[in-house]
Amino acid sequence: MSAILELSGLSKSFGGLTVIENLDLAVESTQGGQVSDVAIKQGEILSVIGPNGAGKTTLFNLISGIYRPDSGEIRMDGRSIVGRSPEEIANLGIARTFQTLRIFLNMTVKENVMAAAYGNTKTGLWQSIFRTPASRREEREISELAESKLAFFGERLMGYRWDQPAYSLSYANRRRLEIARAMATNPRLLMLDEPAAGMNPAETHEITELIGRLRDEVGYSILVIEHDMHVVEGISDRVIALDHGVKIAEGSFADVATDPQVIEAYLGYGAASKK
Amino acid sequence: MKKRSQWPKMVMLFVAMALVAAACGGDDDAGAGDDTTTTAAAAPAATTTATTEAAPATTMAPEPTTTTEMEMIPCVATIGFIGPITGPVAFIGEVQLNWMQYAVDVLNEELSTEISIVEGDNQFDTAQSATLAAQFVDNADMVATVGPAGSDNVDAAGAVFEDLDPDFSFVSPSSTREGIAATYTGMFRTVPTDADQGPTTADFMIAEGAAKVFLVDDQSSYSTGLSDSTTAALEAGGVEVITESVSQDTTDFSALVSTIPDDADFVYLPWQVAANGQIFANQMAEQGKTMRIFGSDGMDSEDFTTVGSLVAAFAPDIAGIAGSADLLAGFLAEYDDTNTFGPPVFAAVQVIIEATYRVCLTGQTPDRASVQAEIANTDLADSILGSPISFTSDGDLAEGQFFIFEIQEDGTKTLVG
Amino acid sequence: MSQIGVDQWVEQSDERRDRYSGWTAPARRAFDKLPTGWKLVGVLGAAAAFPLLVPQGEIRIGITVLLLAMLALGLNVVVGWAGLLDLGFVAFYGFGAYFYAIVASDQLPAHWPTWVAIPIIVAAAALLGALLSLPSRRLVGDYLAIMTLFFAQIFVELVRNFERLPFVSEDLDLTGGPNGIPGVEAWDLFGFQINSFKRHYYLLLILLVVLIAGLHNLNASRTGRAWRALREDTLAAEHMTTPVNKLKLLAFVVGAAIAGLAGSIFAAVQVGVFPNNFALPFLITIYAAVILGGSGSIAGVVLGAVAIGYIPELLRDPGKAGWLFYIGLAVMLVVTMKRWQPIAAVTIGLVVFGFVVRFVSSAIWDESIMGTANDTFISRFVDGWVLILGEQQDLITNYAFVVAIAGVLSVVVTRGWLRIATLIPTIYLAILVWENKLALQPSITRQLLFGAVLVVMMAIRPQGLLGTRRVEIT
Amino acid sequence: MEFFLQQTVNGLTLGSVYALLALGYSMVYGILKLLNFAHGEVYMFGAFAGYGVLTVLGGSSAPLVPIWLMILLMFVAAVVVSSTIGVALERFAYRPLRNSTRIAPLISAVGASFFLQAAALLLFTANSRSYDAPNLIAIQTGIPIGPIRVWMVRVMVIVTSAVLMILLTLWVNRTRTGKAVRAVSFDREAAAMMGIDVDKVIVITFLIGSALAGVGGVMVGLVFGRVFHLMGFVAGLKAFTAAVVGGIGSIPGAMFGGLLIGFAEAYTTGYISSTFQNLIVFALLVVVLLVRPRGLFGREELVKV
Repeated sequence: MSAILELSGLSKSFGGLTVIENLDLAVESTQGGQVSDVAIKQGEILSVIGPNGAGKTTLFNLISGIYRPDSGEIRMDGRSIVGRSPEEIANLGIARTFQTLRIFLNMTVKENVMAAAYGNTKTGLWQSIFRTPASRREEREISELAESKLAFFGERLMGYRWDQPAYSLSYANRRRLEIARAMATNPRLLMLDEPAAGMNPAETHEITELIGRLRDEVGYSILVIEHDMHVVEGISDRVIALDHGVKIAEGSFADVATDPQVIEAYLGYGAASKK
Repeated sequence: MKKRSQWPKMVMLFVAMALVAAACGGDDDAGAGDDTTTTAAAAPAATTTATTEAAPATTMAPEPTTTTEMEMIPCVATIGFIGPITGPVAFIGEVQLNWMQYAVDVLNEELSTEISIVEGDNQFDTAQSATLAAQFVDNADMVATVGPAGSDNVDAAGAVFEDLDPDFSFVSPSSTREGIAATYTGMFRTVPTDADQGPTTADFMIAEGAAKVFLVDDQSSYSTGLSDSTTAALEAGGVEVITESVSQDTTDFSALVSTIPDDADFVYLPWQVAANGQIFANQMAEQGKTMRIFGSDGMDSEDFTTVGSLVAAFAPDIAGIAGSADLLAGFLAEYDDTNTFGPPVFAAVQVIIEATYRVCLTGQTPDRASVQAEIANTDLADSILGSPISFTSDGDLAEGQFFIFEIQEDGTKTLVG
Repeated sequence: MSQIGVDQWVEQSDERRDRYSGWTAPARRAFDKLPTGWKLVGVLGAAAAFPLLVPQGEIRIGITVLLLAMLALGLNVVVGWAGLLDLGFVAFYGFGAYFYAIVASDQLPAHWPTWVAIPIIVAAAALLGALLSLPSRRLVGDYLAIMTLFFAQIFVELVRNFERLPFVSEDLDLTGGPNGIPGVEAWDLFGFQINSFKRHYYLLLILLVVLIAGLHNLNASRTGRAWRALREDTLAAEHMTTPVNKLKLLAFVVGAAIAGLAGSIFAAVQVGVFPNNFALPFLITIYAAVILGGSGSIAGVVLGAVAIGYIPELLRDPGKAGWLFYIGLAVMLVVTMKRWQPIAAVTIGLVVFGFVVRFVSSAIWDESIMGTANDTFISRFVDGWVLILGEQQDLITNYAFVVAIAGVLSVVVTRGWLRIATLIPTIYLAILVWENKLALQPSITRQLLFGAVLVVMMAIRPQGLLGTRRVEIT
Repeated sequence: MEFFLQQTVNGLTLGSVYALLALGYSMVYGILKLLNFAHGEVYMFGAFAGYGVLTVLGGSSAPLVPIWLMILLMFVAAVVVSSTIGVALERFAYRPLRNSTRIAPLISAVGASFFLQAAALLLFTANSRSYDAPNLIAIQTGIPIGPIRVWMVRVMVIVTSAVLMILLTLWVNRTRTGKAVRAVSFDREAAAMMGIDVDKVIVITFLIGSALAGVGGVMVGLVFGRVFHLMGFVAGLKAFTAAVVGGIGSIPGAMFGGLLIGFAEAYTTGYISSTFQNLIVFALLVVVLLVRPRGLFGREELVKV
């Protein structure tokens, strides 16, 4: 396995407040590098946990290009992506969802997904205006792509829902739609920011399974921020824990979850010893 | 909840109904036998209401043309009005429309004609002038129109008249650009041009010994035309001219006033909005600038009262001429105030109605071609403007003359040149 | 922000058509069932037949409406689709118009043939649009709006004072200053002169149909989707592989090209261009068409253009304005009372009230009935129980006007008996003001009613006539 | 030096008026994210209200009451009329559109503008009215500043607007209602959940913004003198510009934006060119915006991702 994404010495501060400090991190994938000793072609699921304000979302924003790191390096397939725009980074194969849910509310469900295919299509303005055969063909492909991505979520986003405005979706379906939309950019690394936030237990269970399927069936490498420890436990290949922008633990879920520093970070000073 | 969902729908319904009904509603008022032009035909009935009766007891005949003993068929026609009744220079359109109503009332009574008005508000917008021109041409009852005000609006409306019906006459009471009347067959005007005013103004200043003149135009078509002709005449006379310009929207001139050099002899303001001129004068006083202000005919208004200032006017003194004074008094008895833009409207209406009347006298029903021919033949020995009115072949006033007044302590104006 | 649950929506989707109520419901249902093709044919047929049925003045209004529709479509690309608040739009229109006027009049010794001029004008306008899109890289929302507004204002200042610019020689009066450029030549398409109202109308109609088809395709394409994504959430769109700056540029370019084309036609229609044609009031008109019609909807903005272009002309005629006024009153009555018994009661009460007022008033001051009623159809019914003032008309009606407006507004907010109590004197006063004041000043009343219609229509349908409801996160 | 001082006074007067108007604009924007394009008409009616009081009390040449009382009454009348119209606008033109898109109320505002302009034409006719302030407060009265003398009316305008701005700042920062206004402008839904009566806060904002516009109207009437039905259009545009350039929604931004434009106009006319005053001022403001894309005092909006 090789690293699809590597962060080294990454730091970011806002107005003197350090949010990410000297962070190293790697997300493994078989797709970018050589495959010799791994039989199944798949990425890994790396979960980032940590209390509120630990810098998890900032980490995502740094990777996806919203912020520029103060120092350190972000490499994808070994090449630096620091300073690139979110659009370029997305085109390189990193897609993300948002904690605050940023779907295109007044577009239909299907259009939401189709819109994400922009970077992988090429019909020009004039071709669109005159609806040339090539443009129609491509439009059909985009449509099929969107349908297939939506189909991934079973009946949830199928049929009549395609033509509904996205604002009419329930909260859980909006989260699903956001994932479908990210998938349509044809990524290799998927970054999910709290995919289970605000979901009921049944839905949470469903999303846990789904994330696993994304790795197993589609082969994405997945970086996920999650608060729900059941989800983290259920899906993670590896877990890292952040606190105040510093990586305090890394390893399997079991290792990290029992790490005294992590428990302290969540529950406060001295909590670990009481356990 | 139910109330909320109900009423919007019903109101929407109303708007729809109202628009539909309004679209067909006009027919109810439509005059006789004019099916093609509901819009225009419906108008006269409503616009002339209550004014015919309200005609003042005026005694003065503007120009007793011919004896009218013989029993005549009623001389019926419609004349239009295009002017800025609303919009940025509504003060022009309002006074013009009032004078129009007044003139029609007076002349109808005088000549026993039955002339009615269709008013068209162009908001000082050339596009609307063009639309109105087309609508007026459609109105078969209309023989001619007064207006539009402003040379750019004349251009816009003139192009339409020229295209659709060159026989349609339009007599502008306030378009002063040189040469414009020659461009359009149907155009006449009852005001002299910039070519008349500019040199008169410049000559006066030169005679007063001016060496340096501070000139501010207001970036309107009217103002820049005057500015150009005056500047040319002043410079020819060896006067130094400092040209500045402000937009007509401006109402604070203090920064500009500060830049007036102390050795300037005159501040020349060829402005349409006399009230702005008054602000300018106040701000000059505030900053201790004592040079005399010279206003163009647009400043000849009750809004501009700075003592010692000079204004140009196209009439020697309306209030001083017996007949004109009566008309003016009659007007003021009915309407509150007037300004320089008013009397030329009376003259324009008079030109049209008398032309129509002369057509009627021949036993013909007045139509556009005959009215135009008669307008071209206009030969009023005297007019409200205090001077004879006849037109050149272009449609310009044959004798355009300007007079210069000084504003006195008591608000009156004295002829000084 | 309202959220509708999933199942609820499904339920609604089944009965959306049945939601129509009232007596227009069958017609609306039938219209919905009509295939889109037939609807288009119907509308297009009506539009094509229009100039054959009406006199020149109406065709001229039709031209204005079509031009406005074209501009609204262009603005809709920028505002309705890409969500960029572009207040400089009218400058592209002006640019096209002035460009055409300069090369097709005596301003320059050279007169360009139309088929050369038009493509160059459209391309130049597009280039200018690209230029204006540059600040949109850094500025968003209202900051972009003000920047583009400066552009619009600078354009007008420039054409008005071009000759005086320090680096321009005095003889090169390209724009004609405040006088504008009169005498612009007609389009000449390979010998075919577009020189009458009818020809202009059909030229515009054809261009508009082509434009609508093109924009319709564009809207359904990846570019259209990307624009809408950009409007909805620029950041998310950027993360979904959308090149935001390129698309903003594209939106400005398309909008500007359309406006430039419209401008070059306008210059020919008006046979001249004047600086005030491109000042802010006209920008407001275009915006009104887009928003009133339904920002984002092609059919909507065209309908909006028809409404905004035609209503003021409708109101020009005092007879029609009168009908609008009285029907408005009637509807206010119907809407507030709902059932026919109270409506009848209020109507009778109104007339009784009128007679009482008239009786009392004439006893106190006989001038209050000395005026002459207007000579319109409705006025005949009103004469006799509404005061028609002979003297002091201005002063009294001024107060009545203010009180009547306050009355109408309070009818909207009050309920129950209080409402009925306010309704009768309010309607009475409104009629009094109309007959004594508004009907006598049709031009001012026209503006008054137009303003009121805009407010009422927006209050009823905030999303615009054919717009779809939108949620917006602030 | 004299010239510079004179232009500074000119710019300060103009800027003070712009700032007052911009404040109302910016407050409403801050709270509703709404461009209140009818604000200029509110200001116009304020000016007419002042004129009405002046006329009823004998006019400027023969005032029936002491001059200070006259001016006070004019301000009071303007505040009453303007704030009534402002609140009515909110209730009838804007509130029905509270939950629609941001650009929809623009057209309501435009409609309301047309209506109010036409109403002014009907009520007051198209004639310009003049306060004729030099008759009320002689043009010779004034405070000498170095080589120049500043007319009392100008002094009053500058001082009054400065005082009002200080009061407004204190009100917004110190009082309970002021804090509620800030809370609502920061996050309307959250404020509502905290028990703030949002409707009431919005009404108060319109009330205060419109009252300031009314005061501005009377000031303009006094210092410049021309009152007419369309005076609100250009003034509203300037206020909008000042508010945005200052950083829309920001109270100090509106003040400085207004002053910036006032000074820019005065100095441009004084030192460069009157003809190209607008062009140069626009160019300057373009530069300001390019350097500070969120206006002088606008805060960088936090991106919530």
